[in-house]
Amino acid sequence: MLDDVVFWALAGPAVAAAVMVFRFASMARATYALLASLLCVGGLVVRLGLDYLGVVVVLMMTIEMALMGVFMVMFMMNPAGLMPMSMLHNRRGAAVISGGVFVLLAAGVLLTPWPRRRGEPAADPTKALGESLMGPHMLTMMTLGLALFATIVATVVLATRRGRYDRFGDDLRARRAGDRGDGGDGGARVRGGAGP
Amino acid sequence: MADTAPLWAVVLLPFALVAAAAVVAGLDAVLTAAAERGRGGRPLRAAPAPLRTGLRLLGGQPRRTTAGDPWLGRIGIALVPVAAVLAGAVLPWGFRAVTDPVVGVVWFNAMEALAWAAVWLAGWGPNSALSLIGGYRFLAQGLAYELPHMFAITTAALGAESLRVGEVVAAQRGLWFAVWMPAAFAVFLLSALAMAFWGPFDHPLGRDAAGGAAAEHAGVDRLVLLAGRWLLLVVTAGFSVPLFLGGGHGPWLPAWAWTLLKTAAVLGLLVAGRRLLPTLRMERYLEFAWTVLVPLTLLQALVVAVVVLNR
Amino acid sequence: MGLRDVLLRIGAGHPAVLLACLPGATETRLAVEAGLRRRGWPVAASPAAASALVVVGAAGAADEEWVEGLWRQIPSPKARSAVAGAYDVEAALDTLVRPAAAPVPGDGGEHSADHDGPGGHADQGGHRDHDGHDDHDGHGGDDGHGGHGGHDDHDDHDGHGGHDGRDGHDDHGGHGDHGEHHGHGGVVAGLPMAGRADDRDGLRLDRLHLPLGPGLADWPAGLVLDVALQGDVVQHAGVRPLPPPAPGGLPYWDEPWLRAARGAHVPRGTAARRRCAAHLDSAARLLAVSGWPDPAARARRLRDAVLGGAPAREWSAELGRLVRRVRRSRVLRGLTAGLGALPAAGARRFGVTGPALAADGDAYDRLLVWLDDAVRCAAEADDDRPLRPYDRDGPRGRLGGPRAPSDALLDALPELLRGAEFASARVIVASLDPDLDEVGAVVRG
Amino acid sequence: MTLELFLLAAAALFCIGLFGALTQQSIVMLMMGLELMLGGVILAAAAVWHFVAPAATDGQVLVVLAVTVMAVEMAVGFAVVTALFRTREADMTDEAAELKE
Repeated sequence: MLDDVVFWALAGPAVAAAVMVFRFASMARATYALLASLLCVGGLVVRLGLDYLGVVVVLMMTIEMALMGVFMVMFMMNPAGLMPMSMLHNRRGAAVISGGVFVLLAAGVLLTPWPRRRGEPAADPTKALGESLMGPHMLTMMTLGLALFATIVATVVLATRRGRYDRFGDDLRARRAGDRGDGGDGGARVRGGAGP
Repeated sequence: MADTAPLWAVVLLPFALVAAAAVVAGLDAVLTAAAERGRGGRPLRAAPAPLRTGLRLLGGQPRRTTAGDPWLGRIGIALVPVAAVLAGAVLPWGFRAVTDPVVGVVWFNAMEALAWAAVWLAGWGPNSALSLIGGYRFLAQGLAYELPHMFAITTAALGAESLRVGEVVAAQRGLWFAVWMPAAFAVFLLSALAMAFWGPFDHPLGRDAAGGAAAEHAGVDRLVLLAGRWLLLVVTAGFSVPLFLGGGHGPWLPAWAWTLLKTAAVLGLLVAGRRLLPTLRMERYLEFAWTVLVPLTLLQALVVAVVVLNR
Repeated sequence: MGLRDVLLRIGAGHPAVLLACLPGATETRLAVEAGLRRRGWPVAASPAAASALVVVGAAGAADEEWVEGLWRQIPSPKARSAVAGAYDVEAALDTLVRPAAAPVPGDGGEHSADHDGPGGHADQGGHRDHDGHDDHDGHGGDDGHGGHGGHDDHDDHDGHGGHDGRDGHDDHGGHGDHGEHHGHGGVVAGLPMAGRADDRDGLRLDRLHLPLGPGLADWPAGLVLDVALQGDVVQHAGVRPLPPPAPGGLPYWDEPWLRAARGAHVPRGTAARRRCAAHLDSAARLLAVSGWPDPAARARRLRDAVLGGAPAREWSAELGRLVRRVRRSRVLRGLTAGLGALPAAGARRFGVTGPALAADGDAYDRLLVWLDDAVRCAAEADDDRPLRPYDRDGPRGRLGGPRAPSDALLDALPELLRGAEFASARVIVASLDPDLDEVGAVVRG
Repeated sequence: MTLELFLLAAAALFCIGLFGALTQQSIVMLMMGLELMLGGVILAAAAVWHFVAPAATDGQVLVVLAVTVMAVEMAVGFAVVTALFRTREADMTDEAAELKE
């Protein structure tokens, strides 16, 4: 009984907030609606007995969404949605596709004869997860690690325009970065002015 | 070792935290008065100043700004103390916490992150440039402190081989973690300040930006935001006790007294230490955090891991 | 209501005071600051944080507007008083806490406190009141980018003071829709939307124009900078032309030298004290803006001791301690080094003289020059010999030229500010600390 | 609390995210759609772990994978947007498509 209440109390807001993500005209609201939705997902995961992963989802999504909000505000055509905005294209097609996918998935969910529950969860699922990541799933872990590292490098390369030669001089001999006066990304000192 | 406290502790927790926050704020006011008026100015009489300010704000009117998003802002403001209290729920008093989940350490960190996102909302809500600048500053600050902070917390959990706060305390029955993980402890203290956006990390609410994220909040809104900040400081400083200072372990005195003493000592150290440093601006601090603190905490974690494997 | 009254009474005894400092009132400002310190009242950094406004100096017609803007933005209950001269500070501060017998409508002028209780004049500044988010519901979220949208509440020159402290009262419910979308041509809720422009980092983000000052804390009285911000990066800054100075006395910090130049007898000790105090005042501002309130407060206390005429032996030891402490802080050096670098050659080009020229470097160097100079002056503080009439080296530079020293500092500002982050910009302004009293005033002596 | 209910909720999240990802012009909004879809995946993986095979850790590993993918997708997405923004003031998918030409 209590389980059902908790489920609906988390799943309902999760879906509702997900809908609101694309209905809000304000970037901040959309981002935080997404956060609310994903926090509910984290709560559900905890409910399913995966305490560690649930809390990690909460932690990571909070950090991600907070950062996302910044990029939203920076880059959106109409950043704050001060005016009602509609930035949709092929709305009908998308509705048909996603509706269709939902019907398919729901049918699959309802019609599949799900196997019986086999076995019991480990006494400490977190420990079990750790041991499998460091054992049988080592390859997954290594791939993830490499992927994350590649992401760090790739994103920095993509996002920044200046390399160490810009910061430390052509022979890299400068003891201090040339843009120190402006913090980490001070193009003004480098290019001596505002903007290209 | 760690039991879950009775139900009344749930009710008591927020009040206890608020009381502690008021005492710490009073201590800060006394030290501020000592700097402003000198010894002859009877600085001790400034102790109730934060309470009087709180009462004034309680009676004052909140205000609105043009084309703001007051509700989003208020959600952010309310989240700050809520996150602090939720994080405080895993704080053991002696050996008992309100709750001691298996992943208490991660829970604590997640709640802090929530407060982090909340301050941005509080800065965004009023639709004012300076207040938004304050909100952004806290995000930048998070990028600087969050990673070393996580590694420091992880190191303590690693030393205890558990994410349960109670077991981390139990693992320090003999030797405090602060003794053999000094780098992690120091980094944790730094990030405790950063997390509460207080002290040398008060840039998000900096006076130079007219109060930053708090610039436009008045009345109860302001009270909740500022009180939430003190709560965060108390909770994060308090968390260093079970993580690094052996929790309730200690001779002669009962466990709760040791917790109280150690928490008071950490808070006193932080409040007094604040006088030594100007506000750290993130465009300068970030480089230090990533090139010094992150490798340092990683090394610390490595050392601890090797020790744990060999014992 | 009873509880609220009690809270209000307790709160009223401990107001947070917002200072509206007008140019030409330095001496009064020092007295007010000392008075507030004696009472232990905090100085608010923004109108929202304040419960009282103290107007320091005589407000001219040009100042009326922004002072009223600040007053409107302070949430009620609030009190206000004006201080015209250093002599009546105590009386003016007393009126802030004395409960008014009856609400006095409007500003009653000097000394009269204007208590705006919750039942007070509800129409003040509230015409553009937005009723929460109710009237925006249809648009999903009007919160917004107006944060970038050209509206800074502290410098509310254009009077769209949509801040109303009384949303407990539904006075405006009927016309709460005043601010709704005035046309969709880039103006929302009466605020222009930010447009894009080139920026420092090559990203063409939204650019926001806003005035900085004159109501900011730790800011040179009367200075208004029109800045274009992208994010928190100052892309462009310009000094807004000042209104013509009120005729009257000599600029406070330059007074001894100017009087000596006119032939008056001025002891050297007086001049040394004035210079020492001026540097301490500037250093306190820089330290406060850098977020180091403790030594800033000490510097202010020392400043008042120096000006109060106490013999040097009573305070010079503490001055030495303060200077050593600031010099020893490697963190402070790390945070301010490289900001607002003004090499001597560049300084000469702008005609800068005095400490900013002697520093030949960045904000940190200028701070050190101030502090060292203050220590030097402390040694002469009790010198009774008369000041030589040709000694014209004021605290901010050489007096007696065609332009005041601060004129040159103001000229140097825009270039130093370009590309600086907001916090750095504040540090740079504080590290030059132009004194607008001397600009345009009679400095030729 | 049944497996079907959890999976239906997960499917709903996934499809709302899909709709968003397909309709939104802004790259950043598109990424929000992707995040929602991955949220659905996380929920489904956790539910299957709990109701079907709690003894194995594969469900958990899938959650870890999804969380990592979310982080990677976010980081790469923002880097791409920043790079596009630098080259040309383009933050919309249609405009990015034009850049190819």
